[in-house]
Amino acid sequence: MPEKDVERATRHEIRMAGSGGQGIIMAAIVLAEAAGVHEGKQVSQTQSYGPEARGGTCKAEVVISDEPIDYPKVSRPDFLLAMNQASVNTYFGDLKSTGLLIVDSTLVSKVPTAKTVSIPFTQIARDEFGTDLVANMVALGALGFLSRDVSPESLEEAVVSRVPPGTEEINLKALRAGIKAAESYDLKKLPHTVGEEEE
Amino acid sequence: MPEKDVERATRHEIRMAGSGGQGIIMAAIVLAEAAGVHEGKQVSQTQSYGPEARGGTCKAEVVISDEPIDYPKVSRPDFLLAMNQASVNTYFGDLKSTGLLIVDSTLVSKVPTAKTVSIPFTQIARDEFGTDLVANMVALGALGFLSRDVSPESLEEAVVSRVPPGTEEINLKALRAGIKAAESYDLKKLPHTVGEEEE
Amino acid sequence: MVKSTVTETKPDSGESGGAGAARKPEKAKKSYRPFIIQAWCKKCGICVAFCPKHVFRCDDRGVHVDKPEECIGCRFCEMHCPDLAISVQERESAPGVKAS
Amino acid sequence: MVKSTVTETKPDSGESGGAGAARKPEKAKKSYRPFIIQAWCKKCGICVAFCPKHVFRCDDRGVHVDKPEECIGCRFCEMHCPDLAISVQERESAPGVKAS
Amino acid sequence: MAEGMTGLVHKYLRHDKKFPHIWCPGCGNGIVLGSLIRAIDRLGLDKNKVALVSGIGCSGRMTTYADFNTLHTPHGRALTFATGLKLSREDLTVIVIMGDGDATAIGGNHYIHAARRNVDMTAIIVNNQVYGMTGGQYSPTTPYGAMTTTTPYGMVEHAFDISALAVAAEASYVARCTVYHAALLDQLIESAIRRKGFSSVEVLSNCHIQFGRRNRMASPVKMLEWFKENAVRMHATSKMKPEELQGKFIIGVLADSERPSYNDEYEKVREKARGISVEPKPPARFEG
Amino acid sequence: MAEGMTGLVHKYLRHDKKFPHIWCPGCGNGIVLGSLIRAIDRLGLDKNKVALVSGIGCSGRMTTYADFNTLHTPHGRALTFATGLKLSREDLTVIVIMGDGDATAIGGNHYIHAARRNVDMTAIIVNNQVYGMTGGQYSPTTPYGAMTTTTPYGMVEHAFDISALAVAAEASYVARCTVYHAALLDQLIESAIRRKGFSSVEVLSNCHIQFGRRNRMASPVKMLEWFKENAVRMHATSKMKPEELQGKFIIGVLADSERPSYNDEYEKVREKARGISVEPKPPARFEG
Amino acid sequence: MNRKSKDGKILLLQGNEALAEGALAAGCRFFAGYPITPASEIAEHMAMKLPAMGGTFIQMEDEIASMGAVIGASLAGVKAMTATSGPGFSLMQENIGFACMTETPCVVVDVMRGGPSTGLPTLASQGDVMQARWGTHGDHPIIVLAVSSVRDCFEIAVFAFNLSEKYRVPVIILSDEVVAHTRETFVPPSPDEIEIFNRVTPTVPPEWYIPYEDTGAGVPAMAAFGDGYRHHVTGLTHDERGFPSQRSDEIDALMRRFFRKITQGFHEIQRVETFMMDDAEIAVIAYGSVARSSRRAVIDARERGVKAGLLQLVTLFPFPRRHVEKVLQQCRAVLVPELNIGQMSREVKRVHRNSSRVETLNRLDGRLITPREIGDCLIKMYY
Amino acid sequence: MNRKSKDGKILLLQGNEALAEGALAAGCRFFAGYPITPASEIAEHMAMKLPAMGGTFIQMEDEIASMGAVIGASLAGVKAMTATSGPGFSLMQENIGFACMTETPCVVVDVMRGGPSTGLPTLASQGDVMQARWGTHGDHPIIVLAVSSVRDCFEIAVFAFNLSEKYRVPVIILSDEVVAHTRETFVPPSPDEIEIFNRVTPTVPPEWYIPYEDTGAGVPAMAAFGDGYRHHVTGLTHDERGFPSQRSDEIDALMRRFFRKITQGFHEIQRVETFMMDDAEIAVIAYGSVARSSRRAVIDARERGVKAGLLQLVTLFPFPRRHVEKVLQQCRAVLVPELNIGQMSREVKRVHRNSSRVETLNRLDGRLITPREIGDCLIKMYY
Ligand SMILES: Cc1ncc(C[n+]2csc(CCOP(=O)(O)OP(=O)(O)O)c2C)c(N)n1
Ligand SMILES: Cc1ncc(C[n+]2csc(CCOP(=O)(O)OP(=O)(O)O)c2C)c(N)n1
Ligand code: SF4
Ligand code: SF4
Ligand code: SF4
Ligand code: SF4
Ligand code: SF4
Ligand code: SF4
Ligand SMILES: [Mg+2]
Ligand SMILES: [Mg+2]
Repeated sequence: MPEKDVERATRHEIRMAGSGGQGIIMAAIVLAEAAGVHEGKQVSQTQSYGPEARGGTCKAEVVISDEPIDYPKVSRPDFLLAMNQASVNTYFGDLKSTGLLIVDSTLVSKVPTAKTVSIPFTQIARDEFGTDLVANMVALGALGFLSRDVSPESLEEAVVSRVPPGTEEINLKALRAGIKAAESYDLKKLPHTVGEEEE
Repeated sequence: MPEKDVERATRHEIRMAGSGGQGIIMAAIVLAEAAGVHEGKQVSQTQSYGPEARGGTCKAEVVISDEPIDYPKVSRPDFLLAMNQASVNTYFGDLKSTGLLIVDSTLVSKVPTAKTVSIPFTQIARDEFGTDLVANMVALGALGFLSRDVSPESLEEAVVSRVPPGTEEINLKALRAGIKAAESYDLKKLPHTVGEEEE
Repeated sequence: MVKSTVTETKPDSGESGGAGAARKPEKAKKSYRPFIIQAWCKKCGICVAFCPKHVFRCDDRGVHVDKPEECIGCRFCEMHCPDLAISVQERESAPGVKAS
Repeated sequence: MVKSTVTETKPDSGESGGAGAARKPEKAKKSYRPFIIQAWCKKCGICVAFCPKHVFRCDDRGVHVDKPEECIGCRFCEMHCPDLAISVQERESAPGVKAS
Repeated sequence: MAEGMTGLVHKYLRHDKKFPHIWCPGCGNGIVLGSLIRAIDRLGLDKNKVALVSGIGCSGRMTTYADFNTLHTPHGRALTFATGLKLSREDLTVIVIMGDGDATAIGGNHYIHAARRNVDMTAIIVNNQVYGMTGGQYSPTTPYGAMTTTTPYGMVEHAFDISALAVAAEASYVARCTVYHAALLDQLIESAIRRKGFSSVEVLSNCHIQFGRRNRMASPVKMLEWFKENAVRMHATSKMKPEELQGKFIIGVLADSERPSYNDEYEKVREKARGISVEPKPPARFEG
Repeated sequence: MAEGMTGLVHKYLRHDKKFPHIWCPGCGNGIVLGSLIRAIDRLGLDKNKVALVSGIGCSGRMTTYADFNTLHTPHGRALTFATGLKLSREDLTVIVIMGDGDATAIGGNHYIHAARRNVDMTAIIVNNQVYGMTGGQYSPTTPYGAMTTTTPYGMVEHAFDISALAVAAEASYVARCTVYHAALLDQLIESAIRRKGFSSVEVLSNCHIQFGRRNRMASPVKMLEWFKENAVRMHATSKMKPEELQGKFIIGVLADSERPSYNDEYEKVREKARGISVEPKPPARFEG
Repeated sequence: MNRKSKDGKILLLQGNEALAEGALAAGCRFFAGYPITPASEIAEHMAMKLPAMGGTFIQMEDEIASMGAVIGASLAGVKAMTATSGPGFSLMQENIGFACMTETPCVVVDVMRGGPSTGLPTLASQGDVMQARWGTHGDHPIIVLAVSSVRDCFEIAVFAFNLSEKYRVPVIILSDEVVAHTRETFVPPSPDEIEIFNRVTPTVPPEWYIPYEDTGAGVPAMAAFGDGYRHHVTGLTHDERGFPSQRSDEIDALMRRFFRKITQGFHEIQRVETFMMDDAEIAVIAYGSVARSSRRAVIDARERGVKAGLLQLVTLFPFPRRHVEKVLQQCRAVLVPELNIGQMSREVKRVHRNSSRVETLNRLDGRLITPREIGDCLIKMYY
Repeated sequence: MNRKSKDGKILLLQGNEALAEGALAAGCRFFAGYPITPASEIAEHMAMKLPAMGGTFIQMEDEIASMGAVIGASLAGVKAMTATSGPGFSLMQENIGFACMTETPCVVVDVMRGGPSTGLPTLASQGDVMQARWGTHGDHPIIVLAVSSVRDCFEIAVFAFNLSEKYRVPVIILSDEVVAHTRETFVPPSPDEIEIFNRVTPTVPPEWYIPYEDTGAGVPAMAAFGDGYRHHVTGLTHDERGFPSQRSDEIDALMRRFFRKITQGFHEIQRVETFMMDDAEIAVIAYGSVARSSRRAVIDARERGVKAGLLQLVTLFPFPRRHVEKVLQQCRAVLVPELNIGQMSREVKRVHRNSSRVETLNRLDGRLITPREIGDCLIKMYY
């Protein structure tokens, strides 16, 4: 059932999901800031979380558009960034038929579509920076690059303005690592849609 | 401006007024209990007082009727018992043209109509019982007698059931003193109405 | 209706103004007397009961300054009149204040 | 994004169970070992840090009972596991409880 | 003008409009009002810079009469309004009058928090040990065993020691007095207002009408004598045994210390804020 | 069943439905829950006769997990609900879990009144010195100087000593502990429940997420060590100078006395009422 | 109590006392309250009567605490009530919402006085009508009843408890200063004349008990704490078992059941009284003390040839729409006199479809509207 | 604050932050509050920003205290605000009534979440609409505004303070979880672009000052405590000088002035926004976050050939009757989608005269109504 009402040319919908504490919301804010403040686009960024103080599921969304945004939430994402398996399972169904699934392959083993970019964000964070905590920035780099909604420069500026003072460097490096990982991915090799219609 | 709406044959309206602390409300309750509980009539008893904790003006009303009482307040009293001058001044205007004014002549010096029963309730209380505090019972005795709504027996029973234990005797005596004082009054000698129409 | 009777008790001699009184009776030289604003007095009986010199008297008509000459200026009455109706003054009388 | 790093400190030797511990290490005769309900453990590190005998170890896959034989049965871990995931048992193993 | 109380009355009361007041004959509230006026006069405060705040209850009516900036707030909330006033207008001397129910039943929380926060103001609690205005129900300070309209079989709860709560909450200044000890009361109120930070003066006051009448003290005189006979000065208590202090009113200064008021502390925050740049806060937000 | 905690968990928790719990990894609330269960088990109480009441906050979620009669009330009001429960059903053992904000900010008044009234119940205050659930705002127990989301320039108010308030309000039993001292906590909770009348156990608990993270104690271990290092046993304080006690947590039993509980007192009222005839009350009624 | 005559029959009671007596007759055994004019006599009467009946009276530290204690008592299986006036009623709102969410039976009396704020403590008003319906946050159905006489006070108190127990919903009784403080004679019914409904308790074994099960009537059985049915009660949205839930389907079902159970009971819940309505061409719609003035006004108007009638609303909410619509259809003009700026008249206008004229008559000064004021309006509207 | 881009223009703000910024821009210099989801960020933002501006932030012991402190600050002449969600809003009601009675300007933000009771703390709702109007006891007019976006949050905050100062009435801003937590870009206007209204203060000498004088506009001049105009402020009904009064004429005049001053300002106070209404045959009436879904639904419906339009209510109370009536006359069907059981739709029905069909669409599960849900209704209603 295609949702005509939110499929507008200029409107991009991005959903990011994972478990609480993975820094999903921060990544979404940085993306929104990059697109909205540094690229001057219209953005709206929302989130939801369970009652768990920590460790529950967490979802953050960004809508990016050239026109004023009315409905601020994401209903049919163009991009779904899933930072764990539960997120893939819960949200894959909403993905637009032309959308792209991006997963943290460190924590996601099963993907329901061939149109998936699998990058081990957490592993990269661990290996390159010695902490899981910057996996969100690695993922953001990849997502930002693949979405083409924001330039790397805007992303970097947004990172600098949003992370706690003193942590700019490591976060920037993580971001760049994510961009690099995504660059190496050849999108053209992926199917055109996520659904079964194409088979 | 005669208020037709509350002038019903079976409905008697009685207003008692004085200053806070004179026991006006207690007297009204005893009257209502005598008429309602002991004579089986329909009664409604209401009161109002100012914000003063003590010493302000105080007003209590009793409606006695053979039929169920709808409007519970007094608007055109048949009897106005005024325990001080201020009460006469404030409430005399409401008195029904055929009504009767009863005043405590100890504290009221000016009366606006010849149709007045003046009895020194407070003085009687002081002289015969050594305290002003039973003036209310003296007044109630007179009012009850003059209103013809209740028998002395009913009044006495009501007094006994409402005053604090141990004070029954003095209160009953005061009541009787009031009845006696009223008995000596010849109502026939008074004008038929309180207003000027009759002049 | 009688509820209970107000019992008035003997005045408090000495310790005027209560413990820690700020103003002890002043020098004997000066003379004092209390004035009552009758319109405000509610006849509570506090001044009558506690004046160490029994300056006040209560009768049917209200509370009066009965023995002004006895007043030692301790100001207990002034400080305890709940209706702020008493003023203790140093001269024999004061203009503008209605003495009882 | 890095906010701050969790510093884990040396375990608390001695004073197991904190001041006024109810159950001091029990008679040497008996043997003890802790079991972790892995499904409940949230890897907070409390047992690892405070076990006086360093029985627990933390690695990538989680927290494990590393040196069960060292356990003296002080029950500090059991009493302080915020997820009620640890049971210290007297026998070598207990049926029905998944040991790590 | 005439000297003595009459002079002060003319200076500080809206007496022309509102006197005689609505309190019962002999009510202790009037004695407290007199003390308060004398204390303010001794302090030489500008009437325009005094704010008198009260709650609901007989004592709450005090604000009607006194010629200051006066505020008669909902039952129990006087201290919260006063906090807003004082934090917004440092130049005001803020004095808060409350009844015992007002301050310790419905308003008990505001009382301990005001003490803890140490906002610069003075609370005067007219403790008549009963709900006067609503007709004599028990209050958290009604003595054990007392008769009230809601304890027809005698009070079974234990009374708060109001001032002990203030001490536990670390008020800067805590004092207790009775209306019998009016001269002392003048002094205590004066010191309380002088003390920076939160100060509290509890005054045992006679409500012979709603409390006394039901407890064998039907006249103001009887109640004042009760206060006189049962008051013990703070400095005398050290020599007394706990049993001897049973049922006594300890009067005088119970706590007095200097610590920075909330106002002073917050001024430091303002300075700090002007000087530093603040980090963005973590975005995590939970239910609650 | 398995022995140790696992056995108790099976006996007392609705673990099958609700575990693992929603608290953060390492949260002290879990430690308190463990202690509570052990204490109840030692007391041998019938689960059907235990009512566990909580307010809103992280600690408030404890009622979800424990297999008793459980009641999760509005923020700050747990003790009022518990009062109604206990007075209506004497046979229930009523235990009330509250957060520091719950018990001493919005619920401060109910806390001191419950103590004063001495209704037979046990209050356990999980004092993590912050509003955990709402994201780390300061609470009345946040230490002076601490950083929270509503004190971006550092806390300027002074913290309540919760237990001192309970003592001032004359609670029958008052104790303090920390989650580090879990074995002691077991004992204190057990004694508190045993004590007739109102008992209060304050537990310093780690919220490393909302409090620790902003105050250089970002892990549960760091916070537990803070408790360990700064706790002083009550019996040791007499030998210490006030300066030495600065910033320390005094743990142990702070007050313990026997006086009739409200329930017992009210039973006497019932007996009295059955025996006597009551006078009509005076009709006077005023505004208020 | 020596209010009784020797034959033990007729009592002279204030509205407040009658309300307390009604509550006791309905089985109320717990009262928690905080004094306030003009409601205090209810507490005082309960303080006097409850102990000998084995019940409990407690004066709490404020109205919030009172409402909390009442809910606690009800959860323990005891019928419970509190009474207050406007300022206290405002404070109770949060906990009233808890009772709605947890479906805890309880009765709250608001004896209205002039507002807003401290207002006019000793004078009458009907200013809290809409607050009684909408005072707490979030959506919730609630039952609001109005009393107009001493007899009403007794009977409606019983009715309120019955509805509360039957539908597991807080019931608000709105009284006012006039009704509260008017003394009238009253012959109390004997216990067997009073119909009493007690909440349905579970009959299944504890393991099978589903505390918020959706039954046909929409009202789940309610186990008391301590009776062996250990369950969880929370102010959070919850599933059928009572545990917190954020699931869309579960929340929606819960919320809609709240409304459904009341809607299904409309017939029983919505009580009105009609007076001289048979051939009425003009009607007064009134409640509370104003209904008494209205009754008199209708009699007087009839004497002057005006075909007037009265629809007295006993149930204010759920708004007795059917009854009002019928009157609006029958009459060419309707007058809604109230001691407020026009609160129930808003509801009347909401359901009215231009078939008749709706006029209001409002007093805000604490005084009862007189029969004459209403009569004058009726005459003006009639001719 | 490093939310700004280098040119200092565009900000990415949450609704809550924008609301706080708007308040600061309007001149708010005092905030007292108590944390609660989903309103806490307003307090946190104020805690960060106020001190450097010479203002004061204080976290009080509860919402009652917060509201009290806000009124106290306003009486001291400082513009003041608080922010909360349903449970706290319920607790504030008594003091809000005090602000009504004493005509003390202040702004109260209620960020709505699911209710009743603790309800659904992290999810959205519009369940407090009627409470905002009727939550405190006694009769009182009040102004209630709704926000739907970050830009709104800023602008309506300014509007709210202006109305509050001008009419001396508390103004309620209703936000909801979606609006509160959505981040959007926003270009803050420069100070000279913002129109600000400050309360009128007395110009007469103190002896002549009559604090509650009935002026033409019905709004008396307001002196701050400490400015030499010693006067009395009470929650009791009072005379023109502010002293307690029980006089019928004085109370009546006071109460009617309260309503009159607002009625006279209807034109300015009642703000709505219309979207594609010119030729609309079917309309959505919505507010808050639902208005955003509605706007999208209207666009989509137009694409499907449905002549739909949107009336977005910014002012909920005083109910913008004129505007709604116009829409009801113009359109043959009107849909009122809401995150409650139907609260504003009651108001729409109240003023509607059978000229068109009024339908409702209600969600109670904490989820925002989607454009699609609204669109489906529109299509169904249209054909
Ligand atoms: C919220 C609220 N609850 C209750 C009341 C009724 N009320 C007015 S004054 C008062 C108590 C009076 O006692 P106290 O505070 O001791 O003052 P006092 O009259 O004894 O001076 C009460 C309960 C109210 N006005 N507002
Ligand atoms: C009336 C009301 N105000 C505010 C809140 C929001 N709230 C929920 S929990 C909480 C405080 C939590 O702090 P605490 O009581 O210390 O519990 P913790 O989460 O730290 O265990 C607050 C303010 C609420 N739910 N209800
Ligand atoms: S103390 Fe004052 S009020 Fe009382 S009797 Fe003396 S003068 Fe009158
Ligand atoms: S000042 Fe004079 S009159 Fe007053 S108490 Fe002292 S001695 Fe008596
Ligand atoms: S204490 Fe418990 S939760 Fe923490 S690491 Fe050890 S087993 Fe896991
Ligand atoms: S019980 Fe054994 S494993 Fe646990 S803390 Fe003690 S020694 Fe370590
Ligand atoms: S009721 Fe008591 S406190 Fe109130 S005025 Fe009378 S004596 Fe004073
Ligand atoms: S926020 Fe703090 S108190 Fe709440 S669960 Fe997490 S650690 Fe525990
Ligand atoms: Mg009192
Ligand atoms: Mg906490």
